[in-house]
Amino acid sequence: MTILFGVPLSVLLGQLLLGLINGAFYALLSLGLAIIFGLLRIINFAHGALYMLGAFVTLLSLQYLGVNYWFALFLAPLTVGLIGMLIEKYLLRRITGEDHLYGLLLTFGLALIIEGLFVKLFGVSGSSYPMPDALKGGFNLGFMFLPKYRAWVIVAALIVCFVTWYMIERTRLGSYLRAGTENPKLMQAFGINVPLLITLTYGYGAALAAFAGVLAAPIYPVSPGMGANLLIVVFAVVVIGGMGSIMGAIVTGLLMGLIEGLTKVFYPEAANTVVFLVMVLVLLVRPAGLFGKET
Amino acid sequence: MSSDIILETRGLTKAFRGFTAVNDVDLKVKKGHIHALIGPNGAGKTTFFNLLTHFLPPTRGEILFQGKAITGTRANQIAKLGLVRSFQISAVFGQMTVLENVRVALQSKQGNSFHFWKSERSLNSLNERAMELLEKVGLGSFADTVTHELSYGRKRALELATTMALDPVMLLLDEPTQGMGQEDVDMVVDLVRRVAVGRTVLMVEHNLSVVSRLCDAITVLARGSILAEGDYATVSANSAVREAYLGTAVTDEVAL
Amino acid sequence: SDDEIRIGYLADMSGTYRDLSGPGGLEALKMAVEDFGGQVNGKKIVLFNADDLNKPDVGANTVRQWIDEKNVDVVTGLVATSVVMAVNKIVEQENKLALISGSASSALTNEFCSPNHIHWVYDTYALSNGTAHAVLQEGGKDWFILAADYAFGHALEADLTKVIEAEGGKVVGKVRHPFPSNDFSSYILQAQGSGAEVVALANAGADMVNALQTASQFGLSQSGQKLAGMVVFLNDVHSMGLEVTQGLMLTTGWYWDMNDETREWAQRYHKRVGRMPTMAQAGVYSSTIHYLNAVKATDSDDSQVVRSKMIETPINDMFAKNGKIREDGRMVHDMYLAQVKTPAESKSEWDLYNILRTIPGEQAYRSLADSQCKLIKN
Amino acid sequence: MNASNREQLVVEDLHAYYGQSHILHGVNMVVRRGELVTLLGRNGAGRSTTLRAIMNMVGKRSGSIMINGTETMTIPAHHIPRLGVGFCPEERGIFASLNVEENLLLPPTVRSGGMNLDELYEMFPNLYERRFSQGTRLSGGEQQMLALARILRTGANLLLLDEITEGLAPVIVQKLAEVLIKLKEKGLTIVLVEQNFRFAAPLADRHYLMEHGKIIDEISAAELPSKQEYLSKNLGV
Amino acid sequence: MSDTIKNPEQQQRVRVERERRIAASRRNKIFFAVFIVIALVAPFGIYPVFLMKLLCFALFACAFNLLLGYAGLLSFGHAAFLATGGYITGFVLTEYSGLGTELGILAGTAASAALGLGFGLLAIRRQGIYFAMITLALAQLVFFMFMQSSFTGGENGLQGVPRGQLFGFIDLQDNLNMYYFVLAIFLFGFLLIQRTIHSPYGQVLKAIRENEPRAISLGYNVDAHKLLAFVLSAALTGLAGATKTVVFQLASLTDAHWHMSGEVILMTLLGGVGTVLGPFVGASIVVTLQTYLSNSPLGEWVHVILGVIFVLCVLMFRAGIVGWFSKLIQRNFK
Ligand SMILES: Nc1ncnc2c1ncn2[C@@H]1O[C@H](COP(=O)(O)OP(=O)(O)OP(=O)(O)O)[C@@H](O)[C@H]1O
Ligand SMILES: Nc1ncnc2c1ncn2[C@@H]1O[C@H](COP(=O)(O)OP(=O)(O)OP(=O)(O)O)[C@@H](O)[C@H]1O
Ligand SMILES: [Mg+2]
Ligand SMILES: [Mg+2]
Repeated sequence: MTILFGVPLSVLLGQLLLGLINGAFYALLSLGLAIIFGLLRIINFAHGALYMLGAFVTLLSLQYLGVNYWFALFLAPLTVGLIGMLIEKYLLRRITGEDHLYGLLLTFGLALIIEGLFVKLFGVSGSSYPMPDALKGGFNLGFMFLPKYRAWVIVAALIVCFVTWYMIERTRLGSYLRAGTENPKLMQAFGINVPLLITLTYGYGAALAAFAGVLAAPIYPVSPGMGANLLIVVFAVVVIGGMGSIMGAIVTGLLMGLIEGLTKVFYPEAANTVVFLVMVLVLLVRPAGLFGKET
Repeated sequence: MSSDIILETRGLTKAFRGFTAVNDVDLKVKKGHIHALIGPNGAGKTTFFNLLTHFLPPTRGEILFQGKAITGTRANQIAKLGLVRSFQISAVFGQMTVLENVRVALQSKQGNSFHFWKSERSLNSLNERAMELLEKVGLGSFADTVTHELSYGRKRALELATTMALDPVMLLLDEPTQGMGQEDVDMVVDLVRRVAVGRTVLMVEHNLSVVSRLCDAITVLARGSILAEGDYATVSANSAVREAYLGTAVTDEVAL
Repeated sequence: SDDEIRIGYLADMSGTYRDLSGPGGLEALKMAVEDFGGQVNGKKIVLFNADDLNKPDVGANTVRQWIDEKNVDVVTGLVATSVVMAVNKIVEQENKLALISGSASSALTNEFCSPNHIHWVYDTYALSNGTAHAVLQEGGKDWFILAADYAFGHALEADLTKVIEAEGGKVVGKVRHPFPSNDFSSYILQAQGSGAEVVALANAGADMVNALQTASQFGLSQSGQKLAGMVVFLNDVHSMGLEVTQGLMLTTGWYWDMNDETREWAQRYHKRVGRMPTMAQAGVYSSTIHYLNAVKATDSDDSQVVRSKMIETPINDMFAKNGKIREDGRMVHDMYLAQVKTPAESKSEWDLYNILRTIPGEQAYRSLADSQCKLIKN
Repeated sequence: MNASNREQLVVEDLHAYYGQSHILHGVNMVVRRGELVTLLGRNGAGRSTTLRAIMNMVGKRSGSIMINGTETMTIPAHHIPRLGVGFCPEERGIFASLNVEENLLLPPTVRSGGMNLDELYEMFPNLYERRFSQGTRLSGGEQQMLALARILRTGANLLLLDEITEGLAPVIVQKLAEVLIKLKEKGLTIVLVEQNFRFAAPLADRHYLMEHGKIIDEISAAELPSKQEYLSKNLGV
Repeated sequence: MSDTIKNPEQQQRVRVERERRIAASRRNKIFFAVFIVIALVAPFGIYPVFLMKLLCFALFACAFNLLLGYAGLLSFGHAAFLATGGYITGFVLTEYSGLGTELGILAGTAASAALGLGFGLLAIRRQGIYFAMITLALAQLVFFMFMQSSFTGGENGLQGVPRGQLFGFIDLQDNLNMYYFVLAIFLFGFLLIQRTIHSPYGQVLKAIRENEPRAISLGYNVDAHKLLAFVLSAALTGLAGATKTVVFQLASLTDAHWHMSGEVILMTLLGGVGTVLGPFVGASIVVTLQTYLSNSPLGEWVHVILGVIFVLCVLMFRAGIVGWFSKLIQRNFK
């Protein structure tokens, strides 16, 4: 067996794979955050709460409506996306053009309300969501046992990420989005329905968070606090990738998963901190992040 | 001979990724001149200004100001040496009063800008000089106006007053009359002529009537390099300049 | 000192530990007061309660204010160790009493003991000791410890290591994970790769739940490794469900379905709260009743007078049989080794544990001979 | 074609506000199909505001604006360009996150008959050279060209152009004059806000003179020579 | 200066302006006097430890506001300075109790200032959201260090820090003595901030915030000026943290957590960014709610209620409570 830094290579491989899977979650979440930041210039502190909502919609729709996992995969993003659109239309819209700090304060307040209500309704312990039958068990890869579900997570997350990337970077819609960020008034004067565009964008960002929530439901405890802890790391990912860069969010998400995975082997105590260390280093060398454009 | 050259660049070059905006420019500005830098759009005039004041680091080349190399000097230090610029878009401190705008500039020479323990009142000693400068540009009665309420032309005048507060040896003006009505243009021409007494001015300007009225020497920049140099008559007669910049219809009468 | 008995209930009412003690603990406290008729020897019992938000400064400030302004005699609840440590300092300074039923740190009655607090329900030593002992006896010799990287996890890890080594076992690997962690797959994989027979979870709450769930996905038990939870509460098992937790061995200080007495009390509680009580919530009830009895017997609310009486009197209630409070403030009572039922075995929502056996109190808790408590040495 | 149809833009009693400040005080103007009309006035007279009000880009408005016979006061802002209006703003509005070509392709086509990319590049070779640069990395003048080129692609037949010669070299200004003549020949209607009277005078059919948010006079091209004096008094030209 | 002014209309303008300023400064003096009187008698009606907590957080928010409101820099890592002040003071007072409380607090403040200098040097070149994020990242590293090192007591925190004596003879264990000491510290910090804002340096800072390139072209070293603001803010934040530690006799990781950095932003926004009293009011509201709500039957709803307040604040009075109030006064009494 090959040994690398005191760790067998096979173990290392397994850890890298797991890191990548965690990275897929980061990528999904930071993608939504980056899109929302890109168009609304809002640091969406409610993103963690939306992720949590996604997981809860999945759980509750099973418990009360008997909706299965595969259906929830569509239902939850749709529901949360709609909630997001309502939030945009009735709250965020009223502060367009104000300092971006107010968006932060508003979404932070929303997160407190949503999470507080869920704590009141469902307690804090969290519940578990049954693994869908088709994804039970796992593959023996030789160097590790890979649960089928985790394999599915990475495939599903990557597909969604890249479809989103393609939509934004390679289609007309995407250039509307990017331009709408900069000068919404002028875009209106070109005949684009910017308010609708913004509502849909926030809704889509929320739906992405909820999609991550559905993916998380069977493997992590579904609890009101599940998003809050993740949020700050996801911010870091977006910044390292370069704010507003879609590809940056995806690639950095995966990369951070890997780096975190390695840290968990070599210096687990620092696993929650390593992302910030990377952030400091990256910003010192590349002030606009890995993929960001310097202005 | 060389002592009457105040600013000189040698082989000054700026390349952006795959694109050379300023290419090997040797420029000499004589002390006391009003020197115009003209050229077609995208010729590199603004970039050249940015290099002189170190808002951009040059790729290659040297800048000498009053005989000393200032190529690597930091932007704020260059201002302290007496080479002060204005901006293409009017640059004033909008939320401060007109008087405070000038005072902030005066403070720069005082060296108390880090004194956080002193009272604001210690700045009152600067008021007299500030008022003097405002009177000079015709803004005396606006001293206590909040700056963003000023009209475009008056903001331009204020900017000149703050620039003068530094008592610069040489001024760099980037399109000082852009977007102005004819009246304001005349006012600015007048102003520049007044403040230029005893100083050197290098200005970018598209308005040929301004250039012809004000300038002692002209350098034409095109595609990052010097195309022609000389006084107005020489330059406007140059066929290359006509083709690249002036266009066929421009005759000397129209320009004036 | 005055004509009222004043009790303050301080706990996490809205954060991670809400379900362990929280509002339910407050309800248990109210039950105790009601069972006393709302007064002791004609003195009215007055309750105060507050959320400590798991912040030591908030907790300390609240208790200080209670004592300074409301003349509170005794503080109960007390969950997060950092909060409890801060509160203990104040209680000691002001010479009042604290009855701790939530916090797990065994240091509270060891290096941090004081004559002003009593630790009621469990501690890291008893929990890890009980489970480890049982598992070792069944033949699990090689251990892997997954510990939370903060004081509580370290204490648990140290207590556990001592037991394992004392009984001929070996720690073949360990990893300290940040607190809190989102994903445990990496650590579980490391545990799997270590070749240990037993994987011990030296963490609590959400982290423990998360680790356990991950272990079940990676088929830890299928590959022949045993899981041992050190600090597992009823609410954890309830929320995770039996599918994930079945077969888990754990130590508990109390379980609602042990005998008629416990069932009777638990049903009363269930009627008011809608959930079954955890051992911490039962502990709030028990410690309060014991305290009030001592007040009644001495007709005093002076902390030291009452404490002496509490130490003198053995505890015999639905919570403990022949429980004894030691000089170091440790309430020593029997602990129970339990195993989580399979879904098939469970007959109702809260039918979660099989009690395997009783661990006598003297065995379960750290003996006074090993104590570093300053009250003992002198 | 009936008479009302030939009136492409009819503005009646237009008032406009920025927040509290009342800027336009009842503007009336009519622009017929194929005409080139200028708005003259001093700095701050409200010329840009008139164009912005037509595009529904100011705070509050009242009055009436008919485009091709459709009342636009009541329709959402993004429906106005779809009536065939192209707007080139004073501040240019080049998008930093898009490159030159993406900027060019950005505004959706509203009519057939717009120019295609090749034609535009031919007209503005600078843009072709820099077509993959970030939009805002262009020099001031190049940005101006881009802003104009952008709306020529959409096929709009009513162009609202605000200070398009500002900051441009004389050669380019001359070129623009040729472009405008060509567009007029194609039958486009143009409203031109200009500081550069020398540029506008030979192109325009009519001039509106603005002051303090009102149209104070209307001068046809034919009357121009006789009104030189009057104009220089009012505009300082 | 008046002899240079020639025309009468202009003289009139200047006079009006001067009168306005004098009136404003007189009004501020009255406000301040009222505040002092209230502050002096407050501990006889309100629980002094609560008041001290309030003053500590108010100082924290004021220090933060100096940076956000007057230098235009949004730091998302101020918890690091609060915690550093607290831990260092706690450590010094516990280990070298002979040094005296004043020196202990001074040590904490100095440590925070030094840390601020370090953060500043790394972060000051970055702008906007990147500045916020790099300060956050640095603060997370500091958090990690505090969690891992032994002198902080890790998760348990530093407990039982002695309050000690002031100048060797005033017993700070007494809540009233402690209160007046804290009040003095707060006033010192508050007045220093006011002075800074209205100093020659404050003027330059304002200019930089409004138009950075122009300030550079006037010869100012913009980075150095921003750095000074950052260090001042860090030092005063450290002072707040140090004082808080002495008051509560403990220092804990709560102070270092990023939530704390977030909380101070919220306090400041709630009260009104860039207003003199805003941070004080914002801190008072948040601290009071946290303290008194958690002791009430609404205890379980603390987060929800705070959330609702933030949302309402953004939707209804965006300039912050103080900003909104002063607008109201201006409208009605002008
Ligand atoms: N940061 C940059 N990156 C890439 N190219 C740039 C950058 N800045 C300027 N350029 C290019 O350099 C050339 C010169 O630009 P500059 O702004 O100096 O022109 P200018 O002479 O001032 O023109 P104008 O008269 O139109 O203002 C332009 O073609 C422009 O696109
Ligand atoms: N966004 C705004 N908010 C408030 N006032 C504005 C705004 N934009 C313009 N104004 C004011 O409206 C008036 C008319 O401005 P407008 O831009 O229409 O003038 P203009 O005739 O185009 O002059 P210019 O030659 O300066 O472009 C001016 O007094 C100006 O100060
Ligand atoms: Mg330029
Ligand atoms: Mg205009």
